[in-house]
Amino acid sequence: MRFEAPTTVNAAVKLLAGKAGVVRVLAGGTDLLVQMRTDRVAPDLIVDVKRIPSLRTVSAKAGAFRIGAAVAGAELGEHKALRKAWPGVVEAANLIGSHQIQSRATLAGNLCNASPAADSVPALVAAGASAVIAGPRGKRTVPIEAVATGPGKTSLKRGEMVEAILLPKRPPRSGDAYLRFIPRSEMDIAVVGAGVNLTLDAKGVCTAARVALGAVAERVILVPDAAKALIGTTVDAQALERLAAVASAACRPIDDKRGTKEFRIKVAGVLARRAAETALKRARGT
Amino acid sequence: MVQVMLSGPLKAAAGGRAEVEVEAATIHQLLSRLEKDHPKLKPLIERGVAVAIDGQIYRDDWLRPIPPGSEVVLLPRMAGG
Amino acid sequence: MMPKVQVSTTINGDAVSYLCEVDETLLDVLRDRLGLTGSKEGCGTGDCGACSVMLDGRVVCSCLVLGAEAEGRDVRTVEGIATADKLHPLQEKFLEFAALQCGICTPGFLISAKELLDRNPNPTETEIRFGLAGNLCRCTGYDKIVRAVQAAAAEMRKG
Amino acid sequence: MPLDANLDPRTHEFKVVGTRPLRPDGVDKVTGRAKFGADANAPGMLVGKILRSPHPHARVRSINTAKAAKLPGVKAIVTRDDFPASVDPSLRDVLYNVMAREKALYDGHAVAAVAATSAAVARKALKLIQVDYEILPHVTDVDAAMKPGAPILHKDMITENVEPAPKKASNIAGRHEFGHGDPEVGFKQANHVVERVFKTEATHQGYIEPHACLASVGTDGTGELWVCTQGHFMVRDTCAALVGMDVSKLRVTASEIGGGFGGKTTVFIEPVALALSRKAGKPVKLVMSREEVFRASGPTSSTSMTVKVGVTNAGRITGGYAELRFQGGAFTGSPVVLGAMSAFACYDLEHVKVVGYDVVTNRPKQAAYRAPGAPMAAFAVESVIDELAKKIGMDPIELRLKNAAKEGTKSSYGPKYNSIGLIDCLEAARKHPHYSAPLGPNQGRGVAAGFWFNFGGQTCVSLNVNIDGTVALVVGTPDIGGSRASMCLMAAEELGIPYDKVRAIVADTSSLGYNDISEGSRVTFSTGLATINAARDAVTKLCARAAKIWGIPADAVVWENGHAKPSGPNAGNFEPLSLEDLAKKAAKTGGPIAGHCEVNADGAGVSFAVHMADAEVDRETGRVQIKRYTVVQDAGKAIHPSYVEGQFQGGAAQGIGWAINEEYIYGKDGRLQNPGFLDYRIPVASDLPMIDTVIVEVPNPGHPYGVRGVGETSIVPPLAAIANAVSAAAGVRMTQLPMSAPHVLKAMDGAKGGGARR
Repeated sequence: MRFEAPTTVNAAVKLLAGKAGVVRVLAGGTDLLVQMRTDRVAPDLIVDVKRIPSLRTVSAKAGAFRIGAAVAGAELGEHKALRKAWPGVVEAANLIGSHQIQSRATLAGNLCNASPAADSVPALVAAGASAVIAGPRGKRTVPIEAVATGPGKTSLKRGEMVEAILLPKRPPRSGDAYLRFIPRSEMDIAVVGAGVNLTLDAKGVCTAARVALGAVAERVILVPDAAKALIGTTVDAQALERLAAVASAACRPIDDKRGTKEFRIKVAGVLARRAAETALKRARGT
Repeated sequence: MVQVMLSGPLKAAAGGRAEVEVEAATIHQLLSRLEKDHPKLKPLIERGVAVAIDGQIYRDDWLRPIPPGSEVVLLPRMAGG
Repeated sequence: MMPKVQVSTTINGDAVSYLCEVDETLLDVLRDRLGLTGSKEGCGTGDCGACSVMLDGRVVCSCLVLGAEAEGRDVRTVEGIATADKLHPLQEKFLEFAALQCGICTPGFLISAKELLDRNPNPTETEIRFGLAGNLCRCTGYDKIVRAVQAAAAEMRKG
Repeated sequence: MPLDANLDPRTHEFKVVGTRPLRPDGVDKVTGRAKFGADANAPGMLVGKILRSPHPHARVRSINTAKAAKLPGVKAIVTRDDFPASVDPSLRDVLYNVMAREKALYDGHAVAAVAATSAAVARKALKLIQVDYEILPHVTDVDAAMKPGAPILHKDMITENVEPAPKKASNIAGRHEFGHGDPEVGFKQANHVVERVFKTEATHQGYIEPHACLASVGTDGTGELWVCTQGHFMVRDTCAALVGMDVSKLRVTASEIGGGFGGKTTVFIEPVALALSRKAGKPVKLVMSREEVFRASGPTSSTSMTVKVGVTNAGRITGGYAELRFQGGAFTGSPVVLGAMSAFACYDLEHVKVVGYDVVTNRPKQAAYRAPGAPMAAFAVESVIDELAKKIGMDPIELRLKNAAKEGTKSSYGPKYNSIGLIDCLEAARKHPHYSAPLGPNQGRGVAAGFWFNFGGQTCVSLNVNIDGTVALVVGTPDIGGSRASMCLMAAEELGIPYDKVRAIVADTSSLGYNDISEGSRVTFSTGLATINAARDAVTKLCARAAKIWGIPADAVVWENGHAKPSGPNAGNFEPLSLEDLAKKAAKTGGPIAGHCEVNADGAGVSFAVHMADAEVDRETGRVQIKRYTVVQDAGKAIHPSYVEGQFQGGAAQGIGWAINEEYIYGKDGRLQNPGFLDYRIPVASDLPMIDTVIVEVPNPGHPYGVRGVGETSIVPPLAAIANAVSAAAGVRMTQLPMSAPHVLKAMDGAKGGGARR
């Protein structure tokens, strides 16, 4: 087993694409170290990307944001402009684990761990965020929903790593929110998660929306029909009930130790509705 | 003579009798008499029992005197957490 | 035999160098190589907070940090909270309020509470409870811990 | 003062008892200096690791350790063959739980262990041990295990206490019946009879410190063991028997203990560490991972219970019946007997009967958990009492007061009660502002009472007077919640010196006589009693020294406020001698001065508690939150009130976790699915409100200061109090624990569909 801490993306990509057998990127390490301890992975090479300066910063340009892949949740929470523009994304990121975890865990890590229950992913998908992926053949930018393909599986090829997460510029009168259900008040994995992002016109009619659900399928799902339930409405009670029904209908969950199918389907609708209500408040600036 | 109330498994071992009489001035005498009179009680007593005298539970106190006319109950041995 | 990693770091203000295995956690290094057993392992998976330490000014679970990652960093443990002749107000209030019974979770709570008060000198009860949610205590029901943190915060605001 | 003198705590003016000084071990515990189980090291120490069965039920055909033994760095490997073929019957199950024999009986059952030069080598070695398993059908549910045709764990298990004895083996170890009168007669006198079936899942004590020990056995066969345990004398005697050593050759030191709650009252890894160390000829440190703690140390029982209670419209409970079915894991000994004895202990009943079944399943052997068996039984009984109160439109505390056990009541487990405090607790609860506070929307309030026996046991204490008049107090019961502080308070009280002049330590097994385990809420009661008597013994000797110095008879000297004084004018006129004066002169007046007490402390007083909980239910998700909680409990006499409150609050918090989120989840494959703190959800700080406490003091006649144990009773009422609160808030009677969101949501939806209303 080898440990490397390169200082440039190119050096990191070289190591990742190299001959070493099992290679893992170490960002926050909050998933990797647990997997190592529980014998789920035994890397031959660990590449710590936290010493790459460009991965450690959040930058804003013309209202859009670039979040380095090694920026920790706590740092996102402390970024005022980001919190103001994308409160749903930041609150989702900040829901991941305790303060201890927040000091380490990253959006990119949450994304690449590819858990269907990842808290930040539904919020990012709803936000229309994308991931910048660096690899031996250069860089490519893909929508967030195209990264995870199934539990623990991603579309990243050998030698590739997520370098940054991009969040687009917000139109006026936009708001987003993320809600999850957990049995405790903290320290749990989402049993169901719902992210909603919407934009209103001057009359308060919803002109654009994205709704994403977590922990109700093999990966986080974008639910266009749920968005349709909001678009063209003032997001009134009727639209919200329709949203809830469509969201529930879109679920294809499993029974597991954290919850039943029945429970997840019902609660997915409830959370989608409640998240939409919060997003609406934020869009109205109330 | 001491009236001994039997409870739980001890009652079953004494052929379902809820109350027996023995001549005993101490817990030790009580237990040895019971073992003699009711052989099926012997293994249970060896595994451990408690004796309540006037509501006070004694787990291991052979020499504890049994005041005449006191209420005596034989219980399974108990332990807490 | 795995090649060991050579690490130079700062622990409780002192320069420290050590060799460790690649897969060895900072917690293992602190406890088994440096004799700093104040940080405890309750789970090894970041769920209990008993191993909490400060890493470059942020509270982390040292069981989720590799020893190799500490190169050039600043690590603070429970052993570094008190000065030679004086306990930290949090330590004093934990004792005064009987905020510990068995005491195994106490080092982690002290680290988290200290970080919480550094960030927020005047937290509400709710902020304290969520701020300490990463630290499990099975003995106290948290009541006396929360009160001790509130009292220490008041004391520290007096300065 | 005579050794058996009892002070009336209601009239006696205590000087230090009842104050709240800092604990003697406090500074070490806030600075990281305190040494717990895993904090000790030894020169040349090896790391031990245990191989555990992945199968819930399998015959172990063979274990091949050849490959592992060849791995460089491996110094010793032990299997079942390294332990005695036969031991005392009372220890057989303990031995077979420590290391599987013919069969692995649960997921996590130890089958082999290695000691190696590093953790990495030890882990690698475990992978090289080849175990040939013959997989057998398994059963983990208590009701399923009782059914005919269930997989049988022990072919020689014939149900005890059944006449005539069954011919066939089963998973039912024993049947246990308690009570008096005839419930059927009682039910005929009732206006309302409610019968319900309840289920609870297994929960773990959840101590934050995993089991850990450091064993060192020399070539001369003498051994030392450093271990976190509630009873190091028990560890010494048990290990000596299991590994075949003389008790005199094994010295056990109790480390600081990071929580136990009953779970550290037996041995798991200690005999294995000793066997490894003996074989390797080197010290071996063995520490369980959190996963091992959940899979292989003792949770408490999961249960299935039927309860039937009758009441008149006037609120008289006419009869109570309960059938309790507890599975205690792979071996005999679920706490069903204690559950059966305590189920109706709060009530004065003419007709009461409880039948308990002790059942084995393919789960880890249960270990004691705070008031073993009582919380589940109380959950079932107190839920039905609550339902009956609603049926007859009576306040639930009023109904309990009308039927409460009091001095002279014949208890449901046999004996008559002497002085007890249930009525005092009920009255205090009814008076508490919490009881009349308004509730918010979707909130409900629940009340429940609880009972626990409390125990005493063998105890030995030495009290040494130092040359400067300070006192070294030597006890043998591990301090699991601040007991050293309470012992110092009681010694200071008797000696009439300041608290900080007394220092208490927990001695190792070679430095003090035998002490029973710190269990059964016994420490403040029995070690306290022994401490008081040791202090009084020292006082007698101090007075004798003063008498010698003054040349007057010993009985002409009295002890007051830390001084020896002539008993009166005709005893002579001498300046009082302080403890310090006498200590300084000790060498010249007859040598060291020490007080001792060796006692088998019986007469612990039973205790009662009444809890109140406000629960809020999210009607759309079923999520339950506890908004307010109050504990009222009889402590007899609170020695250090802060740590009494701490026991009240800690028990309540564990009960809240048990009621709402904690559960052992087994898959169809019989494997534990949640062996970690992520999915075994003990309450975190943000889950709980402040927990209000009321200390009631009804003295225990069995203790010089009136002390009753307080450690366990506090976990008895919460399950029921919270179930009653949630049932009120959800509008449907909750009969299954934990009341996790999916259960509550399902129950509410069922109720909408015309299901049982509360």
